Amino acid sequence: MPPVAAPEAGFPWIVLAILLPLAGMVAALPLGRHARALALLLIPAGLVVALLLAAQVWREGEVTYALGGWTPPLGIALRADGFSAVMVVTTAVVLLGVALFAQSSFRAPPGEETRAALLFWALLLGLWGALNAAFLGNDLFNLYVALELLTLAAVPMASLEARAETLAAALRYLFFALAGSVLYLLGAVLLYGAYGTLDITLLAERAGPEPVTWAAAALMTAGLLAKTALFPLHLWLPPAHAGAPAAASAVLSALVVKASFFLVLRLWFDALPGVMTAAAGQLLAALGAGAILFGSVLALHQVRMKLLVAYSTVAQLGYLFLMVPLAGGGGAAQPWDAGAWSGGVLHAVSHAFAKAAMFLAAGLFLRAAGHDRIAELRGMGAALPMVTLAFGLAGLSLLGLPPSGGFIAKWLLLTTAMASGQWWWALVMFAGGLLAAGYVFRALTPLLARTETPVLPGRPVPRHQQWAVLGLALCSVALGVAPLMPFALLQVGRPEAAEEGIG
Amino acid sequence: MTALWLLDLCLVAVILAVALSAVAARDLFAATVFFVAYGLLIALAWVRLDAVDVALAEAAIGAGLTGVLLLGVTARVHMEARTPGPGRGMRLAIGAGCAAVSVALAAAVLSLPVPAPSLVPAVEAAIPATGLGNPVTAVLLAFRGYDTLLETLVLLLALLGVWSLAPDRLWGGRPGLRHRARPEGTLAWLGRLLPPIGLLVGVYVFWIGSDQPGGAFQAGTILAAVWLLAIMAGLSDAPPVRSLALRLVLVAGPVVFLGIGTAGLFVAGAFLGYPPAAAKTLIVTVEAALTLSIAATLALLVAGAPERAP
Amino acid sequence: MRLALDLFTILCVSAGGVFFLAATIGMLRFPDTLTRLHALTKADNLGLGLVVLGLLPRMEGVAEALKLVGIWLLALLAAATVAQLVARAALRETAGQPGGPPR
Amino acid sequence: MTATLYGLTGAALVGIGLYGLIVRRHALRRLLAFNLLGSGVFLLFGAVAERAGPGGDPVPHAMIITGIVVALAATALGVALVLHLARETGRAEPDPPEG
Repeated sequence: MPPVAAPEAGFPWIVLAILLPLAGMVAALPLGRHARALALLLIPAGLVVALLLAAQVWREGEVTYALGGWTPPLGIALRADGFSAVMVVTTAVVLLGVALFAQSSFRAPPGEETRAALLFWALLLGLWGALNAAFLGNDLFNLYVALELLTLAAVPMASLEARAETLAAALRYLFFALAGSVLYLLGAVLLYGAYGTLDITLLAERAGPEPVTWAAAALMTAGLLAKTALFPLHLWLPPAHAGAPAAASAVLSALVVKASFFLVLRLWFDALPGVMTAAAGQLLAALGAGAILFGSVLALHQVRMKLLVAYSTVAQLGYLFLMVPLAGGGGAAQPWDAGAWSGGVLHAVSHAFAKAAMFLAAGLFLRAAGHDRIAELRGMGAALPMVTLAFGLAGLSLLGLPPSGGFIAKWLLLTTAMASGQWWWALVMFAGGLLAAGYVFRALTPLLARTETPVLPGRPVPRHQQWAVLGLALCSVALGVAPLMPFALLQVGRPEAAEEGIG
Repeated sequence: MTALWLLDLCLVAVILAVALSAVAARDLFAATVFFVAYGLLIALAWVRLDAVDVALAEAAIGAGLTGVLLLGVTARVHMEARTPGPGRGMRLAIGAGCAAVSVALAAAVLSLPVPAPSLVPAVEAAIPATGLGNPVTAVLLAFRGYDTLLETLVLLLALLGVWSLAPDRLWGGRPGLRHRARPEGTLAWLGRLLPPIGLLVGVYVFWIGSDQPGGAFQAGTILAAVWLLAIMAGLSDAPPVRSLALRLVLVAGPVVFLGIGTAGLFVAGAFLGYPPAAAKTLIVTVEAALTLSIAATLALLVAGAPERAP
Repeated sequence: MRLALDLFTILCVSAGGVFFLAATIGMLRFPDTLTRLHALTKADNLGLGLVVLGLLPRMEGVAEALKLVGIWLLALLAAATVAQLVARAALRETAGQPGGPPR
Repeated sequence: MTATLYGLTGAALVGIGLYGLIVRRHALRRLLAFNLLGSGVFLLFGAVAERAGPGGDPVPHAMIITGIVVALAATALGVALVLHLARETGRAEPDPPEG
């Protein structure tokens, strides 16, 4: 039997979105000192590919692609729905900002190759490919390999400076990530044993609510939560994210943890929609609530700016899990599901921009002042007004103040919490917003303080780096001004449960 | 049947005992030795589960290379853990929790449906299109070739990660320490005698992989072991990481795989597809390049980060 | 003929098993590294050799049989080398101590 | 029958590996326990494959080989991290000293 030809669809942008970064990573090694140039060429090209893929999903609906022409369950399929397209585009935009920022910091002297300059760009390309593979994969085992690819790119990024504390942080990160992926794989094994396939679309048809499936879902969810650093499995995140070079922190905090969150949603809403119970959704949201409160309080207590930003990631990740019970995870379809879904995803995207901007800004303060102790950054705002503005705008989005992507996202989550009668999650969101205001203003106050003598940056901060930070912060705000397009795109490929009504 | 059943029971009992010893052993070296023994026993279990391909991979990679990695670092990291582990009560609680996980898994295993769903018919129907005789190779290189592509990139990224730990001033230099052995000594003698045999076995395992148990990963591991032996015997040295030739060897497998996969877009209508007439030739070409790259990558993963200035 | 071959296999493999057992006991009970090595290499090789010998008549062709003999030869080679290396390390470690060789 | 026996063994190995991963402090002991845990998962998968009948299902076999290689890659990175951590700090555990 000859292999079945791939369904006649448009141009396979979905393949190119994965192929481009991975081929770039492979080519970076022999290219050596030209790896930076290669990455700076590929990242804008990748953004174009991502936008074309999103346009394809927008026009034609869900895109699937059988790799090698072998259709599931024997072969592996790629699938892009609205959610994946949005994540792929977000990844490309954040990477563009980060690359613009890093092009001067990871640059070898002419004619030479240095360790950090080669490896940063090679790892960045690998990480990008792994993220796209995770967003576009439709096979649970293949997603395991993609997650491992992501881990092995992210861990060396965290220890790129190879100091004692970053080595320890990277090692701890590795242990959590490995334990997480083994648990995930164990769940996948059980699903294969019960249903004979790991294709998400086929599983959705075959899997029913039985003990084996519950065990598998519990194991896979636990594994993914360890990788997402959801409370109480968050211990590895702050030191790993705060210890990395600023450009790496931005990518780790903005994007890498979102991949495993994305897979939690894939698992609950796409692969096993009939399996999840309402109680499980409430439990997941309760952990999210714990993350919001605990992470925010810890962020309030941090002395160093990068750690404050890292703990705020722990808190903001919590919001993402509130959307699970609100968007109909483990229950009958409700009119407000679509609103909660859009709110959750919008939060993931706007947090990606805001957090990338904040980490890069923190990196610039660190560079200018030579340290990042918050209390001693007095007057930095006058020295670096653009960066401070960016930090403030990003903070606006974290707080959920209008106009910002974070505001729309939190507004949608709040209204659906009220509409669905789950008012307790609304309370958590109010408290989280107040605490976020606390830690953002705590970081901003010394920056904006007037000093007797004007503070001068110890080391000059290049203009283009300031623009990169401001650009990312503006993206997160802009999401609140023109949010209508992504809303409709997000609903492409949504299963019935979330398709009814617009919230 | 009963004799085999008895054999299975004994094997399982020994596997569990050795695994427990590896976790419970007081000192690191003993734990590592138990782990290597465990790997070999598990390889036997794979034979009993009709998975000879996996048995080869487990013996070569799981027991062999992982063992060498752990033993190598055990010799260089002498310190014991200083933070005390959890106390006795806590350990008991954790043990009970882990036992509960095992029991739940056992219940899940016992509740799996009969007859078991499987992809055996699908593989049998599709394998003629690949021209291969070994279904595992067909899955690895054709049906789920995308997994394998990502997996070779995982290996490459791991190597970059290991290299990233080198101090900046040593970047571009040679990994690991220079090994010396007395030229007339046993190790040097073995280092001269074994490589030709190992090379032969490696090529054989690669070649036979299209129709019988074997393939790129097993063969690559054997070749890596041969190279490592030559390095340890002082007959060869790890190449400097700035060497362009080395880097080209490292990426050869992924490049050929990506290249042929992309060509599939035009000649077979799908990325990573093969036109049936040329499928076997293309697959063997990909495998040959992968074997070379896997061998180099695995050997360098064991050799470690650059430690000698260029 | 068939019965004689079966008997041969059973005898050889059992004898090999006895040697393996003896070697294991020797390794556990002997007092120092060198005597343990003695137990391991001598008895191990002989044990594996007997198992291989016993299985030879059951092989399907000359090539298969040669592969089996090849395995035994490789095991011999590895065991001999490792024994050499371990013995040298043991000698170096005990050098100068009471009961050890002179430094 | 054989499949069930090895499946149960895999389940037990998962418990053993998990215990080692949580309880042990030395990073190398944890890496070792991670490998035991992974191997238990693979054995469970092998048992699932064997349930398909004599010869077994080749799809899980291929996935297990992939898993073994990925585990080795992760172990190699872990070993390198431990080696450099030990060199920098004289400690072979990632957790900060207590107190």
